[in-house]
Amino acid sequence: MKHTVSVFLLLASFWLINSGYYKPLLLSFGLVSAIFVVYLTHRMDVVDHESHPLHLFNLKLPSYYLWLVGQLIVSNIDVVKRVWSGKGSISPCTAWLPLSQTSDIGRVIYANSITLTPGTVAMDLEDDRVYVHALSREGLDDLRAGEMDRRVSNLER
Amino acid sequence: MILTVVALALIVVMAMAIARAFLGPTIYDRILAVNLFGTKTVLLIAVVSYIAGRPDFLDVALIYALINFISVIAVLRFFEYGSSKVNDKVGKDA
Amino acid sequence: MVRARDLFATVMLSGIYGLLSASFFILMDAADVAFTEAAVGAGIFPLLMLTVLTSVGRYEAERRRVRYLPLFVMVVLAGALFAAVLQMPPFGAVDAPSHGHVAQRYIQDSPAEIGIPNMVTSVLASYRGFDTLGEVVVIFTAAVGVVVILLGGRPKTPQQSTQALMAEHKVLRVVGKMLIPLILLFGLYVQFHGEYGPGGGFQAGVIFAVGIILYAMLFGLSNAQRVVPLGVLRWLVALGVLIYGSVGLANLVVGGEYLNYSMLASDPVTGQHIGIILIELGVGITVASAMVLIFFAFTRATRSRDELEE
Amino acid sequence: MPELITLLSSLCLLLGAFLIFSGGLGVLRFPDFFTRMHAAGVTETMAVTLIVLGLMLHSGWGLPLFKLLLILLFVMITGPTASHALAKSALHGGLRPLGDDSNNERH
Repeated sequence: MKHTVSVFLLLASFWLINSGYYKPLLLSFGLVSAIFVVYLTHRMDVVDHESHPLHLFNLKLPSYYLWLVGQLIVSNIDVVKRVWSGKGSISPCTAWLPLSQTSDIGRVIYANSITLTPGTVAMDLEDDRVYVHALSREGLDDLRAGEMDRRVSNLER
Repeated sequence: MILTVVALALIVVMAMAIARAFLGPTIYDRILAVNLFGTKTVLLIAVVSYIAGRPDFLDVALIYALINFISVIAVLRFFEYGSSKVNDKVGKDA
Repeated sequence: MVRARDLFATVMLSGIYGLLSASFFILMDAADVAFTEAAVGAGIFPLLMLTVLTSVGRYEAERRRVRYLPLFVMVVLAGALFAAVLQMPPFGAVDAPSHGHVAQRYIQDSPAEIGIPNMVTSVLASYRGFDTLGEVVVIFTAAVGVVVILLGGRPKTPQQSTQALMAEHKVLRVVGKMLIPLILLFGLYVQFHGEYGPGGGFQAGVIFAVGIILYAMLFGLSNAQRVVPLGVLRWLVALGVLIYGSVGLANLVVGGEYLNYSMLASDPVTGQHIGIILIELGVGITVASAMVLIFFAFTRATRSRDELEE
Repeated sequence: MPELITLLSSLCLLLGAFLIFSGGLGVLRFPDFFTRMHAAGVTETMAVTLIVLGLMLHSGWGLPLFKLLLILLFVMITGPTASHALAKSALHGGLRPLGDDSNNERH
């Protein structure tokens, strides 16, 4: 039920942001559309704790994203340096890394965070490990140290 | 002025993406190139909408972001459907 | 070009071409056309082509000799087209034929006659409503053709293999679940804002269909068919055309001309407004259901062929 | 104050343009598909953020601001997802990355 409410609120705000015309006619079209989409997505069975991870919305989330933005800046600078200094500066490598998340949504956030930071890409995701390709050995070692993994797991609690 | 510089940079990168799409060598390089081309188109449209002073173009940019993602998924599904008959040359070259 | 034998590369290049031409349209200030190109040229066209490729195979049949007649025809045609381009008036010329004909009248009178901000929609949905009806009928006919050819015979039992495949793909599953509602709503948003910004029934239908097609790709055809059954789709394809046509008939009944909506309400502008919303809805319904139907039909055809070979 | 915002916006846009160009260069220069993917990643994260941020500062308060934000969010969610799907598909399609040292424990 709370996921239905959340998807409806999300759709409603999406409409209001996009529309910009706040006349009764269009607002009622918006309402009808949102209700129709909620109905359809319920038939599709895509509204649940995975698509609307309300349980993850707490104070830790903003701090995680802030930390991630910091990582993004650092890794972007690193990769750009390697682009300009040529092939000699990269040492591509791969490894299976363990992960400690307990739910699929946590694993997905972890995998996407890995891919989002340039220099590392999650190539495969299983229940207890993730296969990572890194542009340089240092990048892989950073990830192996496990800070990102810890922080994502921390979100689940 | 600055917007024009950004638009030019985007066009150059789009040309680079097309070069990669032609060079390959694997089919995945080409898909990557098309994806890159798509995201740069999204940005180009957003930038152009400000150069032209038409913020309603942003809807088109949003559509592109969407279409681009779905195209990549569709292409990948194509390989999964296509089993051995279709998949024969993957990895070597296309 | 040698690579052109790889039909898959051809489809991807056509996708790039779609993106590129939409950028041109944006530069030419034609937001509506760019929107259509984005949704159709770069979106649904490569998508449907890919599903076709799954059933016809990826490589063109080997052909030894060059065919001279088609080559000759192509060269002559291209030459003629280039000659025609050279004859065209310069871009933005005031005396260009396209500016002298009815465009002037549309630009001057449509705010008073139709009263909606997006003039392109006024022209497409009202002034030239009959042409648009024709286009919708074309799409309807295409859907009917595909249904007759590919969906004939009794329904096959759906396979489960794709679902298993996607259940493993955690990232796509979770992100897909998040995005699908937004894509569907965005389609409806485009549908109802065709009068204000770029968009309208055609683009909205395609976007909505793309949302459902994404669902079908991620969660399997059988699940998608459970959500939107084929029977319902067949009805919807016809319903859209029916809505469009009956709006025209309603005009006749209240004493107006076919597809001239002014008589639908006491105030002509309100009448036009109602008419345009209704026919756009008809267009949207037909386009969306036709696209989904065609996608389902092709995917099912591929499946049953695979089953036969196994 | 408006000058400061203009300056910031220009800075973001120029930096973004530089990053985009670097990413494009990387896609051309790097030796194999998987390394090229990292270069493409540069253009899809920081560069997109900077350019959209620059446009947001340029546009000022209003509806387009939110639309830009939506575009940014959308790209940030779909970008890594598409990259991951592509990498996974390449891996399962039999493409081996350079420096693959995981002893091929895959089945």
